[in-house]
Amino acid sequence: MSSGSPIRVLPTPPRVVVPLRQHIGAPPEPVAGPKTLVSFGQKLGECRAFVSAPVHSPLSGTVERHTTLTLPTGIRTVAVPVSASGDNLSGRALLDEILGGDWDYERIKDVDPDEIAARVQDAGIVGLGGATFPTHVKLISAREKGVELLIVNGCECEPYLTADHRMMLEAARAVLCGALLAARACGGAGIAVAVEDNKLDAVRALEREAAGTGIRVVTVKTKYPMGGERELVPAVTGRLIPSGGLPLDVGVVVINVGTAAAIARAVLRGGALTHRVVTVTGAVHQPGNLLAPIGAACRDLLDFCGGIKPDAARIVAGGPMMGFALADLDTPLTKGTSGLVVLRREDVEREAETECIRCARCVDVCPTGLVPTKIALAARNELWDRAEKLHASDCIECGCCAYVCPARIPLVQLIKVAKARLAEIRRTAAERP
Amino acid sequence: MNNAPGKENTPLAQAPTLSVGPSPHMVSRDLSTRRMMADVIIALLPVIVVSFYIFRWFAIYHLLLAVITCVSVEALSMRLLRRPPTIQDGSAVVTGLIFALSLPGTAPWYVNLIGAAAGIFLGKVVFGGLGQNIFNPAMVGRAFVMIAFPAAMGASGYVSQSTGVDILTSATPLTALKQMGQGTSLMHLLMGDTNGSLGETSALACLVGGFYLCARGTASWRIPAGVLLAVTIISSAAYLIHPTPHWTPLHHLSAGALLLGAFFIATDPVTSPVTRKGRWTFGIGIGTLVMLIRYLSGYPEGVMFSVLLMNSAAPLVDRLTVPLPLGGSPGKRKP
Amino acid sequence: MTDDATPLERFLRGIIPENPVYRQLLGLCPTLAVTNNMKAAMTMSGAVLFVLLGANLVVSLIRGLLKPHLRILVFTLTIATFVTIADRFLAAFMYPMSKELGPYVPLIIVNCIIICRCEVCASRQSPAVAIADASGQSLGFALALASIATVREILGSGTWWGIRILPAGWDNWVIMVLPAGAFLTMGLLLGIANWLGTIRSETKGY
Amino acid sequence: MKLRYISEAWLVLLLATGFALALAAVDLAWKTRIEENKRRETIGQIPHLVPGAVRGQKEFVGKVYVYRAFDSAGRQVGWVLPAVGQGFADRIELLIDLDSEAEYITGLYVLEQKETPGLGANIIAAQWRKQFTGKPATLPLHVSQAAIGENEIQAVTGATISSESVVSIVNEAVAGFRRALEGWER
Amino acid sequence: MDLLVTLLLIAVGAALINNFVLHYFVGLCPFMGVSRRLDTATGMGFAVTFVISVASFLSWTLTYFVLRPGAPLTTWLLHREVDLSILNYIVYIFVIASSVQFVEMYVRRFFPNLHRSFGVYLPLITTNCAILFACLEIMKHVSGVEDPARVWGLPQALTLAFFAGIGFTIAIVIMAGIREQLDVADVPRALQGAGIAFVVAGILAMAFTGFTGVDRGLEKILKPAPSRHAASPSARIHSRGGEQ
Ligand SMILES: Cc1cc2nc3c(=O)[nH]c(=O)nc-3n(C[C@H](O)[C@H](O)[C@H](O)COP(=O)(O)O)c2cc1C
Ligand SMILES: Cc1cc2nc3c(=O)[nH]c(=O)nc-3n(C[C@H](O)[C@H](O)[C@H](O)COP(=O)(O)O)c2cc1C
Ligand SMILES: Cc1cc2nc3c(=O)[nH]c(=O)nc-3n(C[C@H](O)[C@H](O)[C@H](O)COP(=O)(O)O)c2cc1C
Ligand SMILES: Cc1cc2nc3c(=O)[nH]c(=O)nc-3n(C[C@H](O)[C@H](O)[C@H](O)CO)c2cc1C
Ligand code: SF4
Ligand code: SF4
Ligand code: SF4
Ligand code: SF4
Ligand code: FES
Repeated sequence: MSSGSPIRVLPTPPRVVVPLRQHIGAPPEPVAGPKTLVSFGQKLGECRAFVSAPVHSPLSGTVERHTTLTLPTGIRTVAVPVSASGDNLSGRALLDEILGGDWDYERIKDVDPDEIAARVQDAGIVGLGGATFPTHVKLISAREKGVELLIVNGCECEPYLTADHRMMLEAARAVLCGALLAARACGGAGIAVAVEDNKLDAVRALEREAAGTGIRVVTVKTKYPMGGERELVPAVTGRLIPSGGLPLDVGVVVINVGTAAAIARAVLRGGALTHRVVTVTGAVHQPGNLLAPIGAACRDLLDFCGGIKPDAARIVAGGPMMGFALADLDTPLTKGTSGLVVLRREDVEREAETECIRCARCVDVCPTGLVPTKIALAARNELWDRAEKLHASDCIECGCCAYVCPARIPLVQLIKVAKARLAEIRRTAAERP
Repeated sequence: MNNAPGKENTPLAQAPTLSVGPSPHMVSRDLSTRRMMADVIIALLPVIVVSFYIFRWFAIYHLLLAVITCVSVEALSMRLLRRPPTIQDGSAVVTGLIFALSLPGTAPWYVNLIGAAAGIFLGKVVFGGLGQNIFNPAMVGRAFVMIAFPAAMGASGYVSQSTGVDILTSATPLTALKQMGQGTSLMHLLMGDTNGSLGETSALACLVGGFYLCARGTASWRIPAGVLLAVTIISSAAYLIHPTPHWTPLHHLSAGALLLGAFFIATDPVTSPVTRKGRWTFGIGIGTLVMLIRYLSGYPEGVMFSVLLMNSAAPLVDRLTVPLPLGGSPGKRKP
Repeated sequence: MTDDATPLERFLRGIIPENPVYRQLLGLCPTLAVTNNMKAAMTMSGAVLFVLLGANLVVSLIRGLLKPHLRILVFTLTIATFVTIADRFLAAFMYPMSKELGPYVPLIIVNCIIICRCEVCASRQSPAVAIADASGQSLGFALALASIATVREILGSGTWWGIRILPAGWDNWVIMVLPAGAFLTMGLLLGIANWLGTIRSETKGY
Repeated sequence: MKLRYISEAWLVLLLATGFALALAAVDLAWKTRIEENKRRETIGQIPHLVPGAVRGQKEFVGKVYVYRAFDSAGRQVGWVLPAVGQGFADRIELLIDLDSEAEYITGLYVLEQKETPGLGANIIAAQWRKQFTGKPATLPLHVSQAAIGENEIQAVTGATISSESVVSIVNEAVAGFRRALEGWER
Repeated sequence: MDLLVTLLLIAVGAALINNFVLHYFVGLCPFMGVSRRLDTATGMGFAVTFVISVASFLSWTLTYFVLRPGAPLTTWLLHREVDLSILNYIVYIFVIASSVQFVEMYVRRFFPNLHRSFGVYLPLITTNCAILFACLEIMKHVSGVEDPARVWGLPQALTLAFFAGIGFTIAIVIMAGIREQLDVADVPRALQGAGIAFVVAGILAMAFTGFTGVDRGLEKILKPAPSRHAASPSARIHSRGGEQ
């Protein structure tokens, strides 16, 4: 729906609210108190822990009183509101600053690999594919362990989302630059860009730019959830990630295209992660892909896209399969929000749940090879040891099972409960050896 | 402060139209439990039509009686248990149809009534209703009456197409084989102009309906594939050891309730395993048991027994075939 | 259990509230095996009554002299003796019935009802109580067997105690005299017993 | 130590003695009755099975175990051959009566069977068993739906398998017995 | 060869056709009581198989040599045929109790792992009627059988016992699988527990009816009808007829 529309720039909002904890790991501490003046890219939150990432102001302006809020993911965090001053970059200039302009492959050779990781950390880059895991941690452990291949994940996470697609079309060079830098930071891994086979235009764009760099562009089948690392790594390399393991365990590291572009900007231009490309689609009047400041209210994005249509019934941050429903339109955009999908009543309405008839559709569709129906039943009856035996912890929460279930059983929720419970049990067991 | 974001401050700011809910936020619409049951009924149509053509009045009357009995017993039981009514999901109709199709046309009315009631009650209601039963309700009903009224359950007559309207007494193809060593022509087995239970006579009708079910994805193709595979292998081996020109492996495949059973009965999702390997195991198990019973036991046919036996093993099969998660190997999990 | 119940209470308790079959799920094997007709079921109940009375009486009489570690040995010895006597009696005077009951008479030796009563009641109580207890439990057992046998014989053979009660046109439910029918009847009757039990406790509660 | 065992076990010993006496008494009192019951079922049947016979006597013909039936004058009037085999549901035990030449079957009695009541169990019906009377012992018998031939037996309705079982038990036993008889010197 | 076929038939009969639990209703207490979980059910199955084999061995030996009328040992000792069969039941129950003790001791000593996995069930088995039933079945084929050709030897007795144990294991394991699944089903309250277990056992018994006659079928295939025609050349018998 929005893959044909070029990235537009959201006009500078008058005010942004930047949550400090947008990633997996320790929360950063606020470093800009109320009433201080901050400039574009200045740190708002700083962190001491290794697995964490700083947060930067996307605007020049004045910091207001900090608040706390709950993100749709359920994370509670301190947020720093910043009201914009008049001198912010906007429009084309901003786009050029972040994605456009000239990206010179030659400069990459001169960068010291340690420097890359340090810059990435300083720029607050976290995985933009949705997991929001701090990227420098990934790069450093990849270097320590030694990886052979860096996969740039150009699959579109979910149906409806097109941000990554546009990015590959419009900023292919930035993405590849970031990939080269990341590979260098990992100790010189080979690079493959994985793109789904319904985005051949992106493949062509990437191939054009990749000429002479040794980067391979690989097409993979268009099938949700191909973007998940557990599916992607085998599809590209033929290697299976062991249960409970990471791509690192098979010598691979995966980063998202947005992450790659952010790395390029951080290392070559010294810019922090302050903006991201977001798909706004569904029941809005002018769906599209926006370059928006992190911390902007979702309402601003939706309004810029012409507002929601009357039959809108639910707004989802992320994609329709794994995203989180917004309870509040003022919820700020975070680093991990790849899209805003406005669903209509008929999309979200579902028949009443009935008994599982063991049709095994969920089993057939589960990309991880689990038996969702049995895990869900175990969770419902609180039989945790049974859930454990059924490998509940391996679920990637892709939602495929719940999508196909003819009995409309909320499988993912039940499995998530089991996962959480099992993690808890494991934790207490570890504490009491 | 007043417009600071957060659930606490501005609940559902915009519109009463907005709702929150857990992911995934969309569901596939092409299937629901009811649609699946409707599919089975559609797929049974060729079988039902053939049974009308061959058994005439017997077929109509048994099908009606069984469906009405099944639906009313289910409705009544749910009332009695003070549970919400469940007949609208259509599974009781399917049970009734399949039960009726597994009866010989000449079965007396009370056999039908008792069997249908026993099937729904003992086979389904006591386990808690749709989706919870261990055994195939139609086969529980059939086994109940087969053991309760063995004499009445012999297929002893049908309306012959070749001679008009009389009720002929003739052995079913399998009984003729077992007791008199007689064969039946493949053409008859295919078209269904033989004696037997209402739904089992025509191999062709079962195949047509069965392929529809598998193509729709309502039934898992792995189960019938497993059944047919096992029957083919075992009967071919037996044929090679002891060739019987009047009864080839093809006869074994198309005679008796094998095809009806493989496509419509073994595939009952509720009572079969859910894992892929489990479904193969289940199908192959049924095929093997059918051949064991046909060759060795006192009964001419073994579909019903095999289905019930494998139903009983399905929970075990499921347990032993829990697939490893992608890339997983047991014991490799990180603590 | 509390143990100063009078003999009469003991007797009554065994019949319904502590029915060995429905409430305690004891002695299941003979319960199912011999209930395809009333005659066999009642003969079995008689044998159980005899053994239980005998064993309870003997155990109760010698209860003061019992050493704990020899207890089970003495019980077993006593029970096996009485069972042998019952078995021989049937073979001598009711030969066809003895053949019909077959191994289920000797199986009374391991019938849990008897060991349970010896252990719980007779080894602690006076002979009078022990006898009342034995009779109550046996009556409870007999009633349970009778209920199952009634269902099975009427449906399965159209008769009750050998007397035809269903019309001649009745087609016997052969399954009822076979093992499957025994299990099904037992399961459903247990369900009904539980259901009545809950209804009773509910109405008491209000 | 040992003494303690004995002092503790005295009760057991006493009981055991008591029980042993009781059992001995029971055995003495009822044993003959029980034996008589059993005998009545086998040898005791002979007068009813073999026309003219008044008593039977155990005998081994070769390795085959049979009863000889004698009339009041002490002449042999027939043989009674016990036989077992697998029926539809469980073992079937038969007594087969042959004339003294072992050329004709003179009767059949079902000692034990657990076939389905109403179906296979009908093999005990005198009506059905009567078919065997007068059938030749020299030819194997066959089951058929409508018995016409000299060596054909009509199946019990709905219980072809039980009928076949009985017939094959009879065939096997009779053939074996006749083989044994052949080499047997009296 | 004939013996092997006989043993095969006994085995199939004991394990499938006349399954101890589903056909003879013995061993119901453990079948109902210990079938809630698969692992305990398996343990119980093996424990019963083990004890039933040991107890049957002992009871066959005692019955064959000592207890039955005309048993060799008593005849030799007392110089006349005596019938001690009145002691059968008492002897069996002691044999069972002591084999349980013995098996437990032995297993604990030499197979501690095995003991950990099913040792706890052993004492429970003492009062399990399946074991006594096996002893009684063997007795039926040893004691008081008039035709010596039909008296069971040790191989028959052990085959019956072992495969009865296997049949018990099959039944209890299937039952445990089903009950684990029923744990998550919405069974009406009055039927929960034993009620539904009996219904399941009933349906299992119906399903096992399908095996009826398998032994006969096997026999037909393995022992082709022993010379129904050829064995008695009627001409010769006819000629002998006159001599009799
Ligand atoms: C079900 C599922 C689907 C995913 N789909 C995508 C996707 O389409 N594109 C993507 O970049 N990451 C996707 N991810 C996240 C990737 O698994 C992986 O975390 C990411 O590519 C790593 O890059 P990052 O750290 O730069 O985000 C998905 C994850 C899951 C669990
Ligand atoms: C679905 C289905 C399952 C059946 N299962 C069995 C079975 O397990 N055993 C059996 O003897 N007949 C079974 N039948 C019936 C036989 O196919 C056929 O009617 C039988 O051979 C009639 O033989 P009879 O009249 O000699 O008993 C089944 C029929 C259907 C339609
Ligand atoms: C519960 C049940 C019990 C049966 N019992 C017997 C039986 O005791 N004897 C027998 O020969 N066949 C028995 N049968 C087998 C069928 O009746 C079979 O179709 C029959 O042997 C065919 O014989 P027919 O050709 O005389 O009808 C039984 C079948 C069932 C379902
Ligand atoms: C493919 C398919 C096959 C079915 N086959 C049967 C069947 O053989 N017998 C039956 O009683 N119900 C059948 N049903 C209906 C339903 O699943 C069944 O009644 C459940 O076992 C009730 O819980 C079938 C349903 C489907 C979708
Ligand atoms: S898809 Fe739904 S109905 Fe089908 S097996 Fe899975 S949970 Fe059950
Ligand atoms: S959400 Fe469902 S389909 Fe996806 S991995 Fe988990 S269990 Fe499998
Ligand atoms: S007597 Fe033994 S076997 Fe029976 S219930 Fe009691 S403990 Fe279980
Ligand atoms: S005596 Fe036995 S049955 Fe009665 S309450 Fe005590 S343990 Fe239960
Ligand atoms: S009565 Fe048979 S095991 Fe308990």
